[in-house]
Amino acid sequence: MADAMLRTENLGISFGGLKAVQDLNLEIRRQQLYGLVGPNGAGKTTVFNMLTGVYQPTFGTFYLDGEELKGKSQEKINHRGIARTFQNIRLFNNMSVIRNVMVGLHNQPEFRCTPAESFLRLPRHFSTEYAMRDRAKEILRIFDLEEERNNLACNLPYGKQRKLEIARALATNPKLLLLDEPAAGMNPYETEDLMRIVRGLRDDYGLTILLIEHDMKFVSGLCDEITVLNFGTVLTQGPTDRALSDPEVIKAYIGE
Amino acid sequence: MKKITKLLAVVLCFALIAAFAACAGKTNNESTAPDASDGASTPDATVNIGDFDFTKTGEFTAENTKFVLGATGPLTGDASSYGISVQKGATLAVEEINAKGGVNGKEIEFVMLDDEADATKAGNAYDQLFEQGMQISLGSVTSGSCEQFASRTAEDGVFAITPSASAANVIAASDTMFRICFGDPDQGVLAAEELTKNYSNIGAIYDNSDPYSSGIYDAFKAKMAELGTEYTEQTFDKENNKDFSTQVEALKDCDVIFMPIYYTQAGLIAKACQAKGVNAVLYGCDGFDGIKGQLEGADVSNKIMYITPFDAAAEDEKTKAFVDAFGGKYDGEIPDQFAADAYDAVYVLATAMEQIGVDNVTVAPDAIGEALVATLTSSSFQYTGVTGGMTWDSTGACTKVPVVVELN
Amino acid sequence: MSVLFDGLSLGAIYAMIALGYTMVYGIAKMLNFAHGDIIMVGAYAIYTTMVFWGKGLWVAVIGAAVLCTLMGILMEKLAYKPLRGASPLAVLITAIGVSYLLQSLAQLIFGVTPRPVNLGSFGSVEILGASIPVSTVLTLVIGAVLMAGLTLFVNKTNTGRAMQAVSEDRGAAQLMGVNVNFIIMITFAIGSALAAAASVFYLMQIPLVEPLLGSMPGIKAFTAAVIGGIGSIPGAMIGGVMLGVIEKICLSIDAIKDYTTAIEFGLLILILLVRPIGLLGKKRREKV
Amino acid sequence: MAKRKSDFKLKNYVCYILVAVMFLYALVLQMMGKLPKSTSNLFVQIAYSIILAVSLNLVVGFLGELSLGHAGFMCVGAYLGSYIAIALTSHIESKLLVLLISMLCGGLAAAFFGFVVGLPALRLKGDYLAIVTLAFGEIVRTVCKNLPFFGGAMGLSTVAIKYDTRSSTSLYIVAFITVFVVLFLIQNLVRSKHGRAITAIRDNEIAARAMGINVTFYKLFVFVFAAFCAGVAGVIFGHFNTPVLYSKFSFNYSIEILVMVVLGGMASINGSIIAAALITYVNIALQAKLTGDLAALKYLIYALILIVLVIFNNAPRLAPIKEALSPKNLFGRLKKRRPGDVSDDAGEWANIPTKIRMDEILSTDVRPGNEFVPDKEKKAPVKGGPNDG
Repeated sequence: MADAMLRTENLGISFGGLKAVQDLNLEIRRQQLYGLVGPNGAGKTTVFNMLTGVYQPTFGTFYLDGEELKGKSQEKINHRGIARTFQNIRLFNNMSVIRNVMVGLHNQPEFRCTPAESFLRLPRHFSTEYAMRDRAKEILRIFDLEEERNNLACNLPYGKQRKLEIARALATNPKLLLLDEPAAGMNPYETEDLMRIVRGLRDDYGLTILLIEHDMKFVSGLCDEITVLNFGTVLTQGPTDRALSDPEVIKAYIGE
Repeated sequence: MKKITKLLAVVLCFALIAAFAACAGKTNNESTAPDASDGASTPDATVNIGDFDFTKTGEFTAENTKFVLGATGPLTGDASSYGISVQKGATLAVEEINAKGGVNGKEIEFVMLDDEADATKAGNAYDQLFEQGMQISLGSVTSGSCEQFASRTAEDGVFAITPSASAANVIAASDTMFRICFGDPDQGVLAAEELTKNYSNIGAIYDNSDPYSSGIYDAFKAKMAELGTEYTEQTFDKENNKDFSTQVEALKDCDVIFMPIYYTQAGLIAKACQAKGVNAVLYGCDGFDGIKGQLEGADVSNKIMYITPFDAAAEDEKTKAFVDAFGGKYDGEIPDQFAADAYDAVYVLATAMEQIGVDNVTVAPDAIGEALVATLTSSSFQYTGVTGGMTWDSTGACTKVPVVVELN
Repeated sequence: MSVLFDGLSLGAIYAMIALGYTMVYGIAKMLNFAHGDIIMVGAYAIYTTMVFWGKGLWVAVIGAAVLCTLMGILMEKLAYKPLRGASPLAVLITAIGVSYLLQSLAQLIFGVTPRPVNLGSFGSVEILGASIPVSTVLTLVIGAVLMAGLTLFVNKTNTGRAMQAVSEDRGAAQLMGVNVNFIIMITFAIGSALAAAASVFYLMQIPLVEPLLGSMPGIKAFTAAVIGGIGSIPGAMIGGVMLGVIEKICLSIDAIKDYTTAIEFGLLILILLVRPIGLLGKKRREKV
Repeated sequence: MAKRKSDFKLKNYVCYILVAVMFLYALVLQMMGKLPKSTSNLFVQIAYSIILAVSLNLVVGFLGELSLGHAGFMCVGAYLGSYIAIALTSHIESKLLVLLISMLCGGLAAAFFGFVVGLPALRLKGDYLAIVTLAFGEIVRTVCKNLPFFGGAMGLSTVAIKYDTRSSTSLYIVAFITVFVVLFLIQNLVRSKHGRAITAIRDNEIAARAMGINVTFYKLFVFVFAAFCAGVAGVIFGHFNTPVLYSKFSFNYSIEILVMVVLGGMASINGSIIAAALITYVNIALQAKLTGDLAALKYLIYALILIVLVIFNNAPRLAPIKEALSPKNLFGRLKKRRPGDVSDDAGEWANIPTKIRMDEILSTDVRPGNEFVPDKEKKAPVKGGPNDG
C-alpha cells in the first residue's frame, strides 16, 4: 500500500536458536496511532530494537515510507526518520533538560555547523546555538517542560522524565515515533495529559506513532489499531476494540 | 561536589600564587647583590691562570659562606644505589678537605639533590642548586640526567665533573662538562680487545633499555666487528624481562659472557646460569662490584671479572686509606666504584681550585668555571687518586688506566 | 625445546596471576589493578620471613598466603566495597590508586633497593634431552593442580555456585538469598591467595624482591586474561601459557627480540579487535 | 547582538584567567629582569602539563572513556617533533618557526596514532579500552626505544634545538600561548553542539545513538584531537628537555596525568588547569624535600588522593553526606534565585557535574553471562496491567 509509513515483512529475530520474534507483519498508515501490546516477555521491545537498528533482524525486513531500512545503523535509521523512547528511561542525566532536547536537534539540517566552525567560534556557531535553543524551547513548551529547562534531567520527577524522552525523540524530527511504555509510572492525571500530548503530536505535527503500553485504557483511548504479541508471535491484529476482546488475547493475559 | 571542587580550586589557586610570590620574594632578596653577570666581560680563557678575575660575584652566590658544590643523582627509584654511593663518596671527600682547612682556606659545602634518574627532574634540581649558589658541580650520576644537567651548565658556565655519567652525549652537551669515569665506548672497546685475546667462544648480553648498557655494548659491537671476532648476542629490557632463562640458554656454550649491565640484573643472570648449569666467566664493567651482595647465599660457581678503575682490595696506600675512611664513616661498608669516582672527583676539583688559587667564596660560577676548564685541560695537570692517574682533554673526557678485577 | 619449557614456566606464572584477575573480574566485575601488587606483598612476606626471621620456606609460603589473603579482603572492604554500584571507571581508578598505595608503602617500609632472596636450590632434571630446572616443573605441576582445583571449586561447591550466580546477575543472586558481599569478599580472598602462590613461583625463577615487582607481571597477566577471555578460568590458563611461550619465542628470535613487549601488547590489541571477548570469553549482549 | 552580550558569563572564562594570571606573573617578572630560571622552567612544565591534563580530560571527563596511554601520544610527539626540529634547525634560521612546524608535525603524528587507538575504541569500552590504551603506550615506548634514528636506549639528544632557558624569548611564552590556543579550541568544542553530542555519548551511548548522534565519528574525533594536543605537549617537552628518553613516557606518567584530571574533577577544565599546575609545582617542591625512600610518600599521597576523591565522589552511600556538604546547601540560601530568573544554559558547559555516571552505559547494559533476555520484566508494573484488558 502506498501510504504505509511503516511496513514490516515477516520480521523476526532469534537469539541462540530461540526465536524471540517471528513473522511479524505490520502495516502502519501515515498519521496512525498504532499499539503494540502483549504480556511481559512477548518481544515488544525487541521489535523496537529491530526497527531502530539496535538488533539486526534475523529474518524479514522492514520499510519506512517505502525505503528499506534493514541493515542500517542506529544513527542512519534515526536520520531516515525513526525516533524512539526507552522502556527504562535513558536520558542524558547529567545534562540540563534543554540540552537533552538540543542533542536531539543535533542532526537537523537547519542546525548545521561543522566542528571547525565550533572550534573557532565562527558566526555560524552562535547563530546555530541560538536557533537550536529557540527550537528546543518550542519543543519543551509542547510538553510543558519549559520552566524546567535548566534543571538536570535526573532531577525531574518520573513523569516529566518520560515526557522529556518523548520531547527529545521529537527533536530528531522523525516521521515515525516509537514510544516504549510512555505512561509507565505515571499517575492518572499525568497519563491523561500524556494522551492529549500524543494525540497532539499526531494531529499537529503529522507524526505516525507506534507505542508499547500495558495500560489498556491508554491503548484503547489512543490507538486505532493494535497488534498483540505473545511469545514472539502475533496473536491478533486489528482495530483496538476487536483485538482486545479476542478470547486468545484475554487468555494470554489472564492465563488459563 | 562541583561547588566544593570550585571552592577548593580557588583556595588552591591562591595558595599557588602565594607560593610563587614567596619564591619571587626570596629571589628578589638574593638578587639585591650587585648583578655582575650582565656587565662584566669574561676573561680570556687562553691566558694564564693567574689572569682570571675571581672577584666577580655571581647572581646567586653573593651570600655564600663556603664554596657550594652541587650534584644531582637518583636517591630514589631503581638506580638509587648509584646515587647514594656517589653521595657517600663525595661527602667523605668534602669532609676530609674541610677538616684539613678547606680549599685555599675556604670550606666546601656539598649539596646533592634527588633527580630520580629523570632528565626533567635533573633540570629542576639544577635550577634549585644554581639558585642556592652552586659554583662547582659533580653533575649528575646517570647519563640521561647528566645530559640535561650539562645542557644547563652550558648556559651558565658552571663547571661540572661527573663521577659516573659515562655516555658520550654527556660531555658533548657542554664545554664545561667533564667526567672522571671511563666513557662508555672506552669500556666496550677494551672489553672487545681483552675478550678476543683471551677467549674463543664469546657471548654478550646487554640491557637495550638502558643508555649506559647500550652505550658500552654499541662500542663493543663495533670493535668486535673490526676485530672480526664472532660472538653470540642477547638482549633484555630491565622493566619487562626479569626471567633470563632464554637468554642464558642461548649463551650456554660460551666460555665468557660480556655483561655491560647493572649488578641487580647481573645477579639474576648469574643465578640463571647456575640453574641452567652454565659455567661461563661473567665479565662485567664498572659498577659491577655490587654483584657480590646479590649473590650472597646463592651457590654461584661462575668466575666473575669486571673492568674497573677501582679495586677496593688493592694494596696501594691511597686505596687503603680511602677504604678505611669510608668504612669508618659508613659502618664498615666497602666503597664501590661510584663512591671512589665521586671521592676522586671532589679531590680533582679541590686540587684544581688550589692551583688557580681562588679564595673568594662568592665567586661567580662562570668565572671559576672557565678557570677550571683551563686548568684541567692544561697539559701539566694530572691527578692520581684512588681510581688511578688521570688526565683530561678539551672534550672533558678522562684518560685513565682500567684494571680487570676478579671477584672471589 | 628449552625455549618452550622456559616459556611454559613463565606462562604458568602469568596464568596463575591471570587466574586471580579473571576470578575477580568475572565475579566482582571489576579490574583489580592492584592484583599484581598483591604478588609483591607476598614476595616481601616471603623475604621477611626467610631473610629477617630466618624461618624455612614452608613457614614463609604459609605466611605469605595468609598475609595476601588478609590484604585482599582488607583492600576489598576499604577501597572497593564503598564503590559497589558506582561506575566501573571510578572503580578502575580506585584500583589504580590502591596499586600505587601498595607500591609506595612497600617502598617506605623496605626501600627501593632490590633485594635478593634465595628459596633454595632445586637442581634440574632431564626431560626430552633438555635440562629443565625442577622449579620450572614444580611451577607447571602446581599451577595445573591449582587451576583444576579452582575449576572444581567453582563448579562443584555451594560457594562456587553462588559465585557463578553473583557473576551472572548480582541482583537476582541477592534475591535468591546469596550474600553478595560475602561472595565478593571470598573471591578477593581466593584471588589474593592465588597471588601469594604466584609470588612463590615468581621468586623461584626470579629471586629478587622490589616494590615494583608486581606491576609489569600484573599488566602482562591481565593481558593474558583478556586474551583468554576475561572471566573464564580455562581462558586465563590458556592466555597465560600462550603469552609466556610467545614472549620466550620472541626473545629467542634475533630479529624481533627487541620488540617482544610491543609484540605481546600488539597481540592483545589484535585479539580484542578480532574477538573483543577474548578467546574463550562469553558473549554478552547489550540490553536496551 | 544585544542577546549575545547578555550571554557573557565570567565563569566561562575562568580557565583563561587562570592561565593568564600565571602567564602575566612570569611575564612581569621577566620584564623586571627578575624571573629566576627555576620559575621560568617551572612554567614550561606547568604549561605542557596543563595541555596534557585538559586533553586527557576531554577523553576521560567528557567522552567518558578511560585512556591509560596518554603519555604514549606525548611520546610520539616528543620523539617525532624533536626529530623533525633537529632536521630543520640547520635549514631554518628562526627557532620559533622550527618549533611551530615541529609542533604541527608532532601533533599530527600523535593524532594519527590517536586515530589508530580510536579504532578499537569503537568496538571496546570501559576496562577493555583502558587496557588497549595502556598496551598502546607500551608499544609506542618499545618501538621508539628500538629505533636507531631516535637514539635507541640513549634517547634522542635535543641539545641542538633546546631552548636556552636564559634567553629573552623563553620557551614558557611559546608554551603558554600554546596553552591558550588549546584551551580556546577545547573550550569552544565542549561548549558547542559537538561538545553536547560528546557528553551525550558519555551519559548514555545507546540513547545518543538513538538520537542519531554519530558515535563513531565523535569518539574518533575526541581521541584524535586529544592525541594531537598530547603530541604538541610532547614537542614542547622535547624542546625543553634533553634527551627525549622513552622511559619518561611510562604508564606511571599516564597515571600522573590521570591524577591531575581526577584531582581537578572530571569534565572540569578549570579543575584540570589548577590540578596540573599544583601537581607540577608540588612535584618540584617536594623533589628536594623528600629524598631517598621518603620520596615514596609523594606517590603515597597521589594514591590516597585518587582513592579518597573517587570514593567520595562516587560511593553511593556517601551521596547524602556529599549533598549535605555541597556549598549549594551550605551557602545556597545566600543566593536564592527566583524561579523566573533562570537564564538559559544551552551554550554553557560548566553545568556538567564533576563526576561521571557511566553505570548506565557499562554495568546495566553489559549484562554478563546472560545470552539475552528478551524484553526483561519490569520490577513491578506500576500502573494499569493485564487485568485492564
